[in-house]
Amino acid sequence: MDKICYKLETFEGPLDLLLTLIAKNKLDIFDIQITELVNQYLEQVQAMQEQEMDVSSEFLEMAARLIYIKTVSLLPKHEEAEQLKRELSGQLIEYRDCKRVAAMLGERFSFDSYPREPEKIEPDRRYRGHHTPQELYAAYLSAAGRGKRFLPPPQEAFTAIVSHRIVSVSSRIIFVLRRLRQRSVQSYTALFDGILDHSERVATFLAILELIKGKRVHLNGEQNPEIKLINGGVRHGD
Amino acid sequence: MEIKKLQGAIEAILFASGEAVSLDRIAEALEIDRSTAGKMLENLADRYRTEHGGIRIVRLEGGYQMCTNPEHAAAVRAALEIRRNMPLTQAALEVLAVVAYNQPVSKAFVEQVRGVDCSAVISGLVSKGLVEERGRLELPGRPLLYGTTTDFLRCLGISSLAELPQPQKEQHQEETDAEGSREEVLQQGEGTAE
Amino acid sequence: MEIKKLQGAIEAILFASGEAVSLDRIAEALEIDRSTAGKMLENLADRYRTEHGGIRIVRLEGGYQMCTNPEHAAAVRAALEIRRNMPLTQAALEVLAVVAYNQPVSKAFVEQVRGVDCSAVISGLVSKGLVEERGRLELPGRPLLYGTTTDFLRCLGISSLAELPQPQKEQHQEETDAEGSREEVLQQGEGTAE
Repeated sequence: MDKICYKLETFEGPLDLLLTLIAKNKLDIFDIQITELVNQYLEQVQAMQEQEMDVSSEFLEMAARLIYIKTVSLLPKHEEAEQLKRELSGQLIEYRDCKRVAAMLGERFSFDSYPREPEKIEPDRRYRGHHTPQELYAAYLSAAGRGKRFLPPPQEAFTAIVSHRIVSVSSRIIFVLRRLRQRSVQSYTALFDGILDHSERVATFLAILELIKGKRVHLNGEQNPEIKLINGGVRHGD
Repeated sequence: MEIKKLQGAIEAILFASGEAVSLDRIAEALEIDRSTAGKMLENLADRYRTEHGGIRIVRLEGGYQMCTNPEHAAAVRAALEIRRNMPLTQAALEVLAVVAYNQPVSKAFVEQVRGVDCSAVISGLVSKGLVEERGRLELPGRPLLYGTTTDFLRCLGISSLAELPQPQKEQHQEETDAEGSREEVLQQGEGTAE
Repeated sequence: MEIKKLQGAIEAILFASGEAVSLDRIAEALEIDRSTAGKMLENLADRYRTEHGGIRIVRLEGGYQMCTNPEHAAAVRAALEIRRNMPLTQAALEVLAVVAYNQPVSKAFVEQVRGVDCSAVISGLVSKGLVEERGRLELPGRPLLYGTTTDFLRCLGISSLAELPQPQKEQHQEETDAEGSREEVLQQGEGTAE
């Protein structure tokens, strides 16, 4: 059983499996008998699945493709089926060639000769050539022209990065503590009043979580809970 | 004497460079003409080959590189504690084949030929130094293009892509032989399916 | 014959190593005793010395090392530095132009103008001494800024950047439109840095 598992795994993909099936059944690669092929292909995939092998999505995709070709072959006019079969044949022939070449490369390939690292000579790479300012200008126009084909991002895209405000959680911890020191019990949502900035809202929320974790504030209630300062908000252990 | 000195200089250049050095560069550095340099390099390479020493000079894409004689691979690995490179997998060889004969190619092209995802195999080949990036396709998404390296040529023992083995056209006999060995496997596989 | 093979193996080991290899390590890898290995190495080093070739074997504290024969140092330097004579590629010229006309600029800016990755080209220009780093932009990721060098001025035969041909308005109205917005952006970017 193990041995079979191991051997089944050797298919490089759906095309490899199909080539094997075609060779085994002595089918004509240029005129594939699709019905025959579909059944055997599905049996193989099923066998792989039964052995809990990792059947990659490509195998299933090919199964769907084969079934589709079989289906359209049943139609009275099957030009589409012929077309699809030709495409599959082409792909199989190409892959067969690829495998043959791979085998040839494999026979000759060897890692037995080792090069060496370049000797550490720091070459003087300073440029000694000369160019005219006009040459440079022409290059500039050419570069700018090329860039236009890939439209530059709109200015807003850039300013967002530049103006993007990142509010730190620690600054919001100070904010919350300060508010609570003014009035030690208040409504939770009130802490968010007037904050429109997304980053600031998130930071405030994280700050409250931090304070709860540090047992410096207490939150109580379901809808809009009350937030209460514990022990004057002093950090645990301070 | 003069020739002896030039030969020494060529050896020194190849040795110090480590990588392949183009004939032009050697000729220019030694202030000799290209064809003289070429002849000297071929003579030198021949001498190294017949001497059966530890070093070889190989010709790669218009340049020359010094590397160790493969006969001594085991000794080199033992002394330098280099792990023996695992032979390339079938998947790696297939990807190499597609890249070598169609370069520069995008990953999508390789995957189309093989019918499976090849990302991991390609990045493995890149990290082994057998395949390298070759710019991008001017298409939406600007996919990377790949080609083979001079290390690839060296490992294959050829000097240029023109020397790649040419696949023979339509030899049905051979094909069925090669494919035949799989049949057994398949029959076993089917057995379990039932 | 056996000796010839061992010598070849030693050459291969020294060649591939790059650094000095200890006698113990060589002896162990070749499965010969230390004193035999030592004698063989001395013989080999002598042979290399009398041959006046490009390579030498020197004895160092850590063991033995192959290095270039200092007699050929000039040739080696000439060959490995010859790259400097290669004229700038179109890509290099374009990047240089974008940097020259907009400096200081970030790599991202150059890439935005050219629409392609420019990392390799920029570092090539830096190593050629035509472009240099000019601090960083105070933006997320703190991108490096680049500007041109005095070598750049010499290369163009001008004494200041003001001598560069100025883009003429009427000729490329569209271009200035596209360019204009980018320049503004950059200025804004820099504005926030201060």
